[in-house]
Amino acid sequence: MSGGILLRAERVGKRFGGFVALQDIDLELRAGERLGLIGPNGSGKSTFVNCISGDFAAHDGQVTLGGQKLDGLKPHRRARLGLARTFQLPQPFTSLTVLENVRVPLLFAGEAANATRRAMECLEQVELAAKADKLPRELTQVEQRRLELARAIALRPQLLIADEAMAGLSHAEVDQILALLRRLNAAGTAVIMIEHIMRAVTEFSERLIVFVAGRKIADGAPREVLALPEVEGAYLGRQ
Amino acid sequence: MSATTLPAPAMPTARLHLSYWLGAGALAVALILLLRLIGNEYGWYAGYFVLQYVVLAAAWNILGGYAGYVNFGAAGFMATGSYTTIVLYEALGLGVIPGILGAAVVAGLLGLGTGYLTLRLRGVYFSIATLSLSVVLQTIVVNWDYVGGSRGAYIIRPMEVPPFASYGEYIFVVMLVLAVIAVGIGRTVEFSRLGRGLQAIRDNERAAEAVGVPTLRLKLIATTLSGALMGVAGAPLPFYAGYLNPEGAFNLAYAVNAIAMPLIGGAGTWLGPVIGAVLLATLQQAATVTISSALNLWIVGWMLVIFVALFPRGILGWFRRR
Amino acid sequence: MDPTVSLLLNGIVSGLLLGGLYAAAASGLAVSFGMLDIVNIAHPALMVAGGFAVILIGTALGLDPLLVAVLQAPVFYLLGTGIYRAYNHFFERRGDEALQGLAFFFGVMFIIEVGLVMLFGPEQRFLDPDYAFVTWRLGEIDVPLRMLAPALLAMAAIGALWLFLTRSFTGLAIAAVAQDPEALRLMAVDPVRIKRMAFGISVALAAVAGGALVVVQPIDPSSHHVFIGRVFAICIMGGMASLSGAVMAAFLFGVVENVTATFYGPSWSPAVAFGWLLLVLAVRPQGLFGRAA
Amino acid sequence: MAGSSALEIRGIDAGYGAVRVLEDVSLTVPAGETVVLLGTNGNGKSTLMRSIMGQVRPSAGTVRAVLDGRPVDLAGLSPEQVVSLGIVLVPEGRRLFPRLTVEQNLRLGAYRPAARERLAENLALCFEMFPRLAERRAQLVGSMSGGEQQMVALARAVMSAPRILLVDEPSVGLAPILVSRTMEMIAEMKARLGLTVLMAEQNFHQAVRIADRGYVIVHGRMAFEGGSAAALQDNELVRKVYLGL
Amino acid sequence: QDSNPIRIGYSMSLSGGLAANGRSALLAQRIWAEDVNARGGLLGRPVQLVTYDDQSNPANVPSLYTKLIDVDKVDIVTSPYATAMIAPSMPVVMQRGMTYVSLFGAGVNERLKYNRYFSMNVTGDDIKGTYARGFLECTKMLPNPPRTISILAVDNDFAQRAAESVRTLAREYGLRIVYDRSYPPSTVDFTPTVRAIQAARPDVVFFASYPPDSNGILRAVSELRMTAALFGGGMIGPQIAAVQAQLGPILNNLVNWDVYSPEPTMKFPGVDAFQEKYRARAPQEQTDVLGNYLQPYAYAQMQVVEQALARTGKVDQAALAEDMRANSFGTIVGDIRFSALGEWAKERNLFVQFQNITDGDLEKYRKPGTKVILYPPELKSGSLKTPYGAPA
Ligand SMILES: Nc1ncnc2c1ncn2[C@@H]1O[C@H](COP(=O)(O)OP(=O)(O)OP(=O)(O)O)[C@@H](O)[C@H]1O
Ligand SMILES: Nc1ncnc2c1ncn2[C@@H]1O[C@H](COP(=O)(O)OP(=O)(O)OP(=O)(O)O)[C@@H](O)[C@H]1O
Ligand SMILES: [Mg+2]
Ligand SMILES: [Mg+2]
Repeated sequence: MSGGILLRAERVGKRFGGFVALQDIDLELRAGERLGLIGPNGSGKSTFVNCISGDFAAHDGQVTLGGQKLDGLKPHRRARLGLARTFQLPQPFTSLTVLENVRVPLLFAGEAANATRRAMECLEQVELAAKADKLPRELTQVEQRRLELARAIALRPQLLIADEAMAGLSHAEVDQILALLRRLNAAGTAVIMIEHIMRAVTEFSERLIVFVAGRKIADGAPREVLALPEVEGAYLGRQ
Repeated sequence: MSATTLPAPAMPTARLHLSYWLGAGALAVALILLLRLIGNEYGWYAGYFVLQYVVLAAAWNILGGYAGYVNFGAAGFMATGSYTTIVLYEALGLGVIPGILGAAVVAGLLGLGTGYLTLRLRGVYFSIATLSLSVVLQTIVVNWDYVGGSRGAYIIRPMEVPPFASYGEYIFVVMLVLAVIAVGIGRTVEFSRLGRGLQAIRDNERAAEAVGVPTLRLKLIATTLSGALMGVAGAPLPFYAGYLNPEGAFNLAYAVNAIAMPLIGGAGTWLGPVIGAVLLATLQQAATVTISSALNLWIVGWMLVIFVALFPRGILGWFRRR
Repeated sequence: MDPTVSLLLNGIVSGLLLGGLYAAAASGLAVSFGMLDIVNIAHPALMVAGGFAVILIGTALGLDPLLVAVLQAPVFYLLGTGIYRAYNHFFERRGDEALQGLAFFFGVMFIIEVGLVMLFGPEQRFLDPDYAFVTWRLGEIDVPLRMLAPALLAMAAIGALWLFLTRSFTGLAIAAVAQDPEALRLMAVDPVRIKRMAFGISVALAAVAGGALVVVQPIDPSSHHVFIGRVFAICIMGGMASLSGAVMAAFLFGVVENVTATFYGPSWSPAVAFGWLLLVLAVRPQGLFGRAA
Repeated sequence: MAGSSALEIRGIDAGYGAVRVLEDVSLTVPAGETVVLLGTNGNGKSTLMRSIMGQVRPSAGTVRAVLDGRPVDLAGLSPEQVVSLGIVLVPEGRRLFPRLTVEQNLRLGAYRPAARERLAENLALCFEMFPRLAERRAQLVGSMSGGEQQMVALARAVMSAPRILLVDEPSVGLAPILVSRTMEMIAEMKARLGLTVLMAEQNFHQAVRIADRGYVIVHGRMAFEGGSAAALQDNELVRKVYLGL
Repeated sequence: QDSNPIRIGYSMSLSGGLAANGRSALLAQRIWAEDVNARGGLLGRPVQLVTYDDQSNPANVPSLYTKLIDVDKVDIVTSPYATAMIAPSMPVVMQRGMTYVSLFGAGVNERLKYNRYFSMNVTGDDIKGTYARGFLECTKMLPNPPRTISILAVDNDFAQRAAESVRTLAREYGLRIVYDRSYPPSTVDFTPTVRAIQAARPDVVFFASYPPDSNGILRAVSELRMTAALFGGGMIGPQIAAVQAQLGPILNNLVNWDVYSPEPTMKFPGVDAFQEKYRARAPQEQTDVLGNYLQPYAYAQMQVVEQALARTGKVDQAALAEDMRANSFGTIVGDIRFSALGEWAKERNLFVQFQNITDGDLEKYRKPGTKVILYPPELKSGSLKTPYGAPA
């Protein structure tokens, strides 16, 4: 079900002061593809997401989405072009209820008329409908992550980047989120999954990319990538 | 920040807005009739004093209440409005109404400029930047001879403006109309997606951007609107007093009240600033005319402290909580 | 020496001395505003109140104003903890501190200013120590002790504060407390006690700055107005939580003001100083000496 | 020491406002053991931890610690008093001080008087366990990656020289290689410092490697108590929720 | 006898920046009211003052005056203190056709041309053409004719008018302006400015400043050991007791604008009695302890009202104005006549020189010889000492 090239990143690089967080990252993603992105802590995964989403201005390289150049576009423009992301540390709108949190993207995506209905649908998908009237601070960490997801899928994205959406979940809950992501994917959304839960990554991804110290060191079928000795050395450890 | 989410309006918004304009209009007419009945000039002047703060507080609230960008430079914006009126009067001999329109444009542009500050400055940094802006503006006015510099500018206002009984009544009615409009704009903002977007910005600007909220555009709209309305609040002042000098125009009281009034009434709601302004300004006016000593300011200070202490989420927030 | 060079040098030196006064006024604020996130707009008013106390006590006992300023600091520390108690009770505890606190301190500012008018009248008050009329001359550079002594006191007070903040656990806790008070409790620290102490310290510093102010100029109850904008600007420029940044910014602010006044006339010096602040913020939003997080 | 419990919770009820989260929960952490607390999210693990620390006040039941053979009633103590006793929590969501450097965060960990004496020693230990932190000691914590922050959180707890260590989901956000290393580290810390450990964790496989026993909490009630790692593995609930069997 | 009082209403600055002078003016006016009532009142009715605090904020003034006129229904209104406060009261007062005697306003009626406006201030109609003349006249008393002058003025109404006057008149006295700048009221440190003036080497130094800046300037001047043949100007501050106490000998040889000095040439009838009463009460009211500045004028302002009322015999605004235009008034600050604009027909800007000061003790300011009058010639009471600031 994968189609043409959706996202293309070329030679993306990012520095913080003298510290090189990302260097020469090339990446291509086909429409509807399921990509896993793994790497040790601090290897630059979230930084890469931020460069793609427009949160950080990359120092080098360029990114295109569906053929359109993203450089210089602000995050909200990229979001409107179909690029949704979740934050590794949940970033809810603290004074708005859970429902309103999800309505916000809809109001600005031309769906103001039936925003409430659509927002409830999204909440149902992440199983938060029962907490629609709660304030985010009344949710657990994990529920806040699900709220992140709900807000992201409300945009009906072409590409969803889930930055550790499953951290801290139990086996069964991971399965729930995986099912949700699969449903989305089946409807045509490409997904980049950043995750340290290997079971989730291997079950979900068609393809796996590994970052180490700001560089891409592997790209390919999950089984092959995970078998690489350098991936085991830097990331997996002896299992 | 005090606001929590409002329930989505139950009535269709169009009807909701219509009922505001009708209600506010009726209230305004009733107020005018009442003051006419009382029939003394002081009513108009004291009323003007209170209403200018209603406009100012409603204006500040658009940026400060909804988007959480605290403007310390309200006095600067207000003075921009006042001095626009003076320039138009000096240059073209124009009266209050053109002055107000001019003030809206000039102060709105200044607000737009301030909006670009929000690109990089958040929180207190933004606040101090607006404060600095106000200092810079004051220095410019003080050194600008055309508007009288530090010596101030005189405006010879007409003795009467038919059909109004007196100039006091006229300037009051003008301010009343401005107040109804300013509060109406604040209210429209609140119930529109602009308001919701601003709230999202206040809570988490980065997340708002990420879910497709055009944060810069919304902030620019908010700073422009807020700036324009603050300018409008100050525009009639030279005609009200017949004279204005920089010290009066940039008075600390404006900056303080612009913040304190919405907070006390309930920031981030359209009605809050109105309640706060009416309450605090009436109190200030009453203290000034009843206590003929320095004690009046002292009492106003205590009132401020007591009100915020009693109603930490504003008076409106306090009622909501019940 | 070339007269222009001499003017410039003198402008810089007097700017540094003026910066000393600004540093005294801003250092306390760097604690309350910079570290605790309490927008204490009444800080300069507290400074003036400290000045009045210095004059009252100093005149009664015939003591040096700077000495009195230091001696009275503990009393103001207690006053500060009292104000903080009220602030904490009404706002912080309920989680409403940010903006409501601002209105609260506006009120406190009025109460202090008008309270001083009612107690002492609106007239100017002064207390000049003998050295206030002495000027040292180093070559062509004048160093009036009226400006130097307060600047030195300010530096000493700030130095002590700096040692305390960087060397002690309490200092570290003060730096952390605004970022996550609840987490601080998990380090066995009572955040409320820490904030109370820190706020007390900031008010004590305001009182010391009040002594410095008295030596520099006579004061009246509304003397604090001119300092409000400046001290906040200095804290921001210094990068908020950084004491050394605030001191550097204070010196810079003083030098910019005075050099502008020397060469372009005093009329534009506030506009230049504040305009410059706007510029700094536009280029470096975290302040001149701040660190981006 | 055997048999004398280091942490003993009897029948506590706790919650937030009107919301009741824990109901009649009892749990024992014997001295020198590592106990793992299992339970899907929202079931009250963190609330239980907070109840021990005094951050949440149980409305019924007792929380007691035994320190040096001396029982101490924790009910009514503030978090700072609990920490002063040497009961230290690595909280959910890390709760670091983002605008302080790594080193400042760690030093703050040593605030309690008993920990100050061992500051240098513990700091060296932390840097030995997490060399990354030694490299980044002057970086502002707020700018570190998620996993790096997790390291700081653990290290900060070490700095507090704990006697009883509570860890709320230590493996969240850590790369696999670090998860196992963290577990080993907790085990090593326990051995080196003679700790008693209560750990909430979702990663069952890793947790049971170091756990002596475990509890499963469901909907705010203690659903199962496993006297050994093996007993846990055989439990129906655990097999369903954590092993996907 | 009608016991229904004659009510005189006005606002005064009792808090804020203008409060120091505002309070002492109010005290002087209260003393006047007591004096009048002790004599049996006005037109057989007791006098009552109705006053409000305008907080030194011009925006408060319009509503206060409408309140006084419309609600309190006072018989007479008089003005607040200083131009910035008087000006915003004008439209209200004009609309009601009230006869209005103001206190220390400058040029308020220049553009308004209200024919019931009368001003209690020595500056007269033409501030620009006359204000600085006295100061510049003093240059003629110098042994060597000066060539250059510097001007520094604070950014406010009165000081800017003063500076303008010097600028206009300097050429006439053969003076070249070598430094001419303004400073904002918020200036904290004057050393750089004074040094810049010093670098311009003026023979004559003119400052137009307000407290507390006057202090700051003079302190900086003394620290930098600045000297000049003729030094001073229109500094507001050295007239005030607190400033005199603080600056002490620094004031020696300063030539400054003033309105009153207890020299024999100014012993107008009643002024001594007034000052005695004033000084007895000033400490407890926490106002200026000497009353050598605007206080006698505040009293005289009310005397004008008193005499006009007495002559016309009724509270009639038109008649009062008519009377004020037509007659001259004998007050404790001398005989006064008003011009068509309502200003003093003949200006009387005093220029005094501080002499023989060794310390900050205020006793000497009660007596002649400390503030010696140099100008105008008819009041002259001593001769100029020069230069200012010579090392002791
Ligand atoms: N603003 C910053 N200043 C300095 N260093 C930074 C900044 N932001 C990120 N870094 C560093 O860049 C590196 C990459 O961070 P990033 O968050 O991308 O890692 P990550 O791969 O997402 O790790 P994790 O799996 O732990 O989330 C880290 O070492 C981090 O400390
Ligand atoms: N501050 C709070 N206010 C109100 N309710 C809360 C609060 N914190 C937690 N809750 C509620 O209490 C319940 C238990 O939360 P708790 O954090 O203890 O669960 P947990 O087992 O630690 O879950 P997780 O695995 O997600 O961390 C949840 O339903 C949550 O919504
Ligand atoms: Mg990451
Ligand atoms: Mg938890």
